[in-house]
Amino acid sequence: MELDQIKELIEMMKANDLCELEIVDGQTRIALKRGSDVPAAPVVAITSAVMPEGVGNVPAANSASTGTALPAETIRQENLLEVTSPMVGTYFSAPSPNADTFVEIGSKIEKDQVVCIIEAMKVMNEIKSEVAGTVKEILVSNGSSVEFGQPILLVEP
Amino acid sequence: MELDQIKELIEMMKANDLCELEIVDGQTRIALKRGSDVPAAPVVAITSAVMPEGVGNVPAANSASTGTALPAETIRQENLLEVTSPMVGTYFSAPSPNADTFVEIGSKIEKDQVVCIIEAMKVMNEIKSEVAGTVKEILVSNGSSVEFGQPILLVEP
Amino acid sequence: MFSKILIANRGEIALRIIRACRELGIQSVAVFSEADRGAHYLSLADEAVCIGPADATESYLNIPRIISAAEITNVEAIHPGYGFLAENAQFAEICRDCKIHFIGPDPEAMTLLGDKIQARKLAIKAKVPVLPGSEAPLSSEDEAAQMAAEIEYPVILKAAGGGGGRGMRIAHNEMSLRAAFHAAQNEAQQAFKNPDIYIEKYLEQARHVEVQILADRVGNIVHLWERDCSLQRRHQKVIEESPSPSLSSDLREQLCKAAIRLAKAAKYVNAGTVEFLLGPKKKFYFGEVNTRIQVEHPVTEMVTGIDLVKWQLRIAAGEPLKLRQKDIHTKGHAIECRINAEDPESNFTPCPGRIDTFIAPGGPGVRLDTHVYRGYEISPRYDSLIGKLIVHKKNRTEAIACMKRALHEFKIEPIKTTVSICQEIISHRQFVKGKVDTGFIERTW
Amino acid sequence: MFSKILIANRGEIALRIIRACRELGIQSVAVFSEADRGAHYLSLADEAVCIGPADATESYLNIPRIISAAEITNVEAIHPGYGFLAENAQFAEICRDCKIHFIGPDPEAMTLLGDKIQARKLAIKAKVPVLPGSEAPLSSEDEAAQMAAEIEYPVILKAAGGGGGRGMRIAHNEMSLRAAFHAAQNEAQQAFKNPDIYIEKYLEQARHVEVQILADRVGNIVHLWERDCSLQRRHQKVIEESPSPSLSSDLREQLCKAAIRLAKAAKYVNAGTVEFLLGPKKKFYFGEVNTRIQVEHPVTEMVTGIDLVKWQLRIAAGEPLKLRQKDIHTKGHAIECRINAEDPESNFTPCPGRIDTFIAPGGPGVRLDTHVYRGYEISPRYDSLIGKLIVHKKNRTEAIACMKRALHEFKIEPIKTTVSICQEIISHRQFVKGKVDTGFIERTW
Repeated sequence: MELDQIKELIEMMKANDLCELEIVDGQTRIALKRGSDVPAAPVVAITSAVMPEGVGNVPAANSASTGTALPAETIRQENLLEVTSPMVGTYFSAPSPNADTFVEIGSKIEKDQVVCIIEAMKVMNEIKSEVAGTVKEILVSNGSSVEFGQPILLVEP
Repeated sequence: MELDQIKELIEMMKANDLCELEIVDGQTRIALKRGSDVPAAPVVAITSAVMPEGVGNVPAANSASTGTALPAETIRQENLLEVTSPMVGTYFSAPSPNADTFVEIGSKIEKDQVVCIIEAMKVMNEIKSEVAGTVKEILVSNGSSVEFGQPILLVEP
Repeated sequence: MFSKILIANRGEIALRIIRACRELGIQSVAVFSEADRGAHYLSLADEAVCIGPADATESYLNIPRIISAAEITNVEAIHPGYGFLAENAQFAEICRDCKIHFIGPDPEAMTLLGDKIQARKLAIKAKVPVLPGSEAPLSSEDEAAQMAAEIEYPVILKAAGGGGGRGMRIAHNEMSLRAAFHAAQNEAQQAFKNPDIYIEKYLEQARHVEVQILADRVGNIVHLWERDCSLQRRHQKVIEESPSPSLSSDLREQLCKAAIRLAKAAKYVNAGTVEFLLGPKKKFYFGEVNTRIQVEHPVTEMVTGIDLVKWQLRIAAGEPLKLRQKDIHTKGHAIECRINAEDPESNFTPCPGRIDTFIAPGGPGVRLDTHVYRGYEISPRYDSLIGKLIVHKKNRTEAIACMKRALHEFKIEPIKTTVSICQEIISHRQFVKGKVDTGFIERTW
Repeated sequence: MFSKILIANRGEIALRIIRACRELGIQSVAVFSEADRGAHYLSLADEAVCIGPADATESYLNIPRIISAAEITNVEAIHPGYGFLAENAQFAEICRDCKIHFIGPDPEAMTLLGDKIQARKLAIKAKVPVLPGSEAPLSSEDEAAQMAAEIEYPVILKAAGGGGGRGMRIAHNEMSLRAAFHAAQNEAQQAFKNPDIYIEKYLEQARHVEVQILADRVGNIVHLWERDCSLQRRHQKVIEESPSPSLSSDLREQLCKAAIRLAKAAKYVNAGTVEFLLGPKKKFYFGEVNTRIQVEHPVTEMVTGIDLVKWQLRIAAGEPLKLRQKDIHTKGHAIECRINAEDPESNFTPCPGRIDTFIAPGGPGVRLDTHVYRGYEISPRYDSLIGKLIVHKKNRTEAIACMKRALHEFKIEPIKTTVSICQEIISHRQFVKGKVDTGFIERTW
């Protein structure tokens, strides 16, 4: 399925006042939803079957054991950006036990600023933010485990 | 599935004031929804999922062995009525080998008129039509096996 | 051997028989009602014939329609499975009249053993222990009360016309006996078209242990040891296992030999099951004979390595049994859980509907006999059994561990099933110790 | 025994290990890449940790990430499965350094046997027959040509750094040998980061027969008899069986004893497989040792009744082998078909995609090891193996009949699978006669 075709489908939806459209063809799945639910701009969801169906409510697998937050599958507040863990390991909010934390809620951070340390195989890895903005939420507590891709901070750009 | 076909479907929806449409055909699935979740207009669902899904193209089971016609799953000519077999057995088109057949193409039949014999367990069962009209097609050949519910005649009312 | 047979049944047992036919190179004809049209297992038979509408009396229970289907497909034999016409001696007789082999015992043996009072008499004659009770149908309430006083309460009223738990009433005193008498008669009439009932001493805390036998036409007969089916709910088996965890090897031998004596006395041919009750004092008593393949036959297949359905076919085709008793041993331990479309949280009400998620367990030690799959629509019209999960391992402890993990893997949605209750039972201390009786489930859940 | 382990693998073998853990009461941690998120088998582990993106070098092949996951989940041991890091001695060493048990042999044995030239030397030392060939890496094309002239064509060039069919080149004359030499070196370098290659006499129409062994830390070692894996396509096994239909009982004993000698010489611990080639004159020659669980291990489990993965866990935890050689017998016959998401009609190109219909075979004699189900999305990134269908029956004839009917029942759509080609092979006259060799599939299809 080409982008052009999707564009055309959307045009067709608009022109004909369709509010939902779903096409499954072999491995391709296109689901479009328009109007009503959301004001203004059409919400376009293009999925290529991220979750195998039939597994429906298997959570994002049981997630790392040690009481960490679940990977943010739920919808976060709009417009907030996530800083995610690039590796599996243990999260530390400060460079040493008695030092100040790298960031706290309200901190303004720059791109490439170190925001935490993830220890993996005895190596302390400084994790740099890929976004800039104000820290709105810290999702992981000091010393807890994180898995690959797990959100650590929410940042308002 | 081509875009053109989808377009045509949408046109059909509009013309007929359909608000939802879902088509499953083998691996292809198309689901369309139109207008807000409007009440008013009648909700019409067109499904071609006669079979339990996941079994896709299992035929109407392998049907009776002996070379009989398949049970009419396919859409017959519009407006024709079916006379179906009320039992499993062997179809005879005439009361005895040398007698005239009960009906032929073009015969006008009345309700409760005997249209054939089905032999089951050595018993000759006279089968009466539940409809009246003109015989347009005889779907089973003399001496062949029929299963329960199998169409025998097509009748134009 | 037959070249083509018809299967007068549906669901998992129809599929089980289709599988045996395929492996033996026999063509199979499946019959189906309109409610079962399109089911995958039908496409696995060589032919499939629609015999009637969903109502079983007009399809799976309708003898003329089934015989007619057998005639148009030109089969040599009919396998009745279990339930429906499987224990109907008249059906077996009609098959014989039509020169179609009935895959089961002769109608004479079915009639004899189908009358539970006659079967009781036969057991006595064959020196198989029976519980104290009546030797003829009860003629009146008063006679029942008199018998009960003799054999002492509690007592059980049973229908002469059929078994499987239907028409049974337990009475702990004369008042409840008198109250139950006519109800039992009516139930017997309704279920079996025969109002005759009889009385027996009721054994509390008994185990249900049954012996599988195979007999051929030329006088060879063997047993395939026992199954323990003590886990029941309303006289319906829930979990079965083999060997029984509660038999000494001496008692086991006695039980199996008693089963053989009885089967010989009945001139029994083909596969059959002799049911016994095992009292708390390790004494056993004759229950009834099931003249067909049992739902729980796979546990015996797993521990003995013998395919029972294949032997049913061979025996019906006139082949002599090649199995010798001394070569039949049980190896390891097998357990079966019946997976029913029922809601255990809502008094086991049937839970028909479409299966939207179906992820089956597998791996070492696991056998699954089921005709369902994702997309299958469970009809409210028939039995709620949708599958049988069987495990086979070196010993009972490993079998329990394997069953636990297999049940854990099983995912069937959105309908409710007995997977959850089976998980609870299998993990229960009493079950693990092997110390349960036929009242265990009702007392515990 | 361990209380918690991590499984450094994915798909069916990860599920196989989860199952063994569950039955033994060991907690299991599954790791997964983003491509496998949401797969049902992950929910069957006690924990699941995402370790990286879909690319295996950043997830399943990434040692620091896996060790890190092991550390945060606090496991005592890692099971590597097969493929990925399973034969990576460095990984085993890092595990040891991190005080995590590696469920497999010691890194020393892995290093020794991983170098195919060293393994060859060891075999000679242990009096295990080898094919004529070089005893050190080939230094030049000329040396190769000289060796080839000595041992006579056809010859095969093999990579020293690894086995499993990669980097192999067959030459029927000097020209083709010279043409193949540098290509083989390059391929060896690419596949195993080691350009060393060696030469051996090439055996045409050979059978592939391998012996399963189990060895504990205190010197007990047993074999679990052989598997015949002659049905291959491009050196990849397609169908395996046990016992081998082409061994006399004498040859079988010799083969198994040779495997034990070699394993002892390598100070081998845990489960391993010694591969042999069986020539047309019923002489056997050492091939290589696989220092891990094999894909085809279930056929051995079925005929011996021994759970190999459970023994891997017990041995790694330091338990002594309780199996005695004299008690290990094979019973009946087992066959495994590998079900790959590949299109046999289009040169076996991988066929990834979503499974919309999945109806699995079952019933007596059938074992299915698979992690897929209706709705599962097969990733193009990993192995195309989606399941293993195993049957176990009294004898080879019945096992073939059972496999035929099981394959017939298997319905996987819309992706293409090897079910169809397995059906053809299993029905082929040559296979039924047990007369196939490693070139059979390529000559026939």
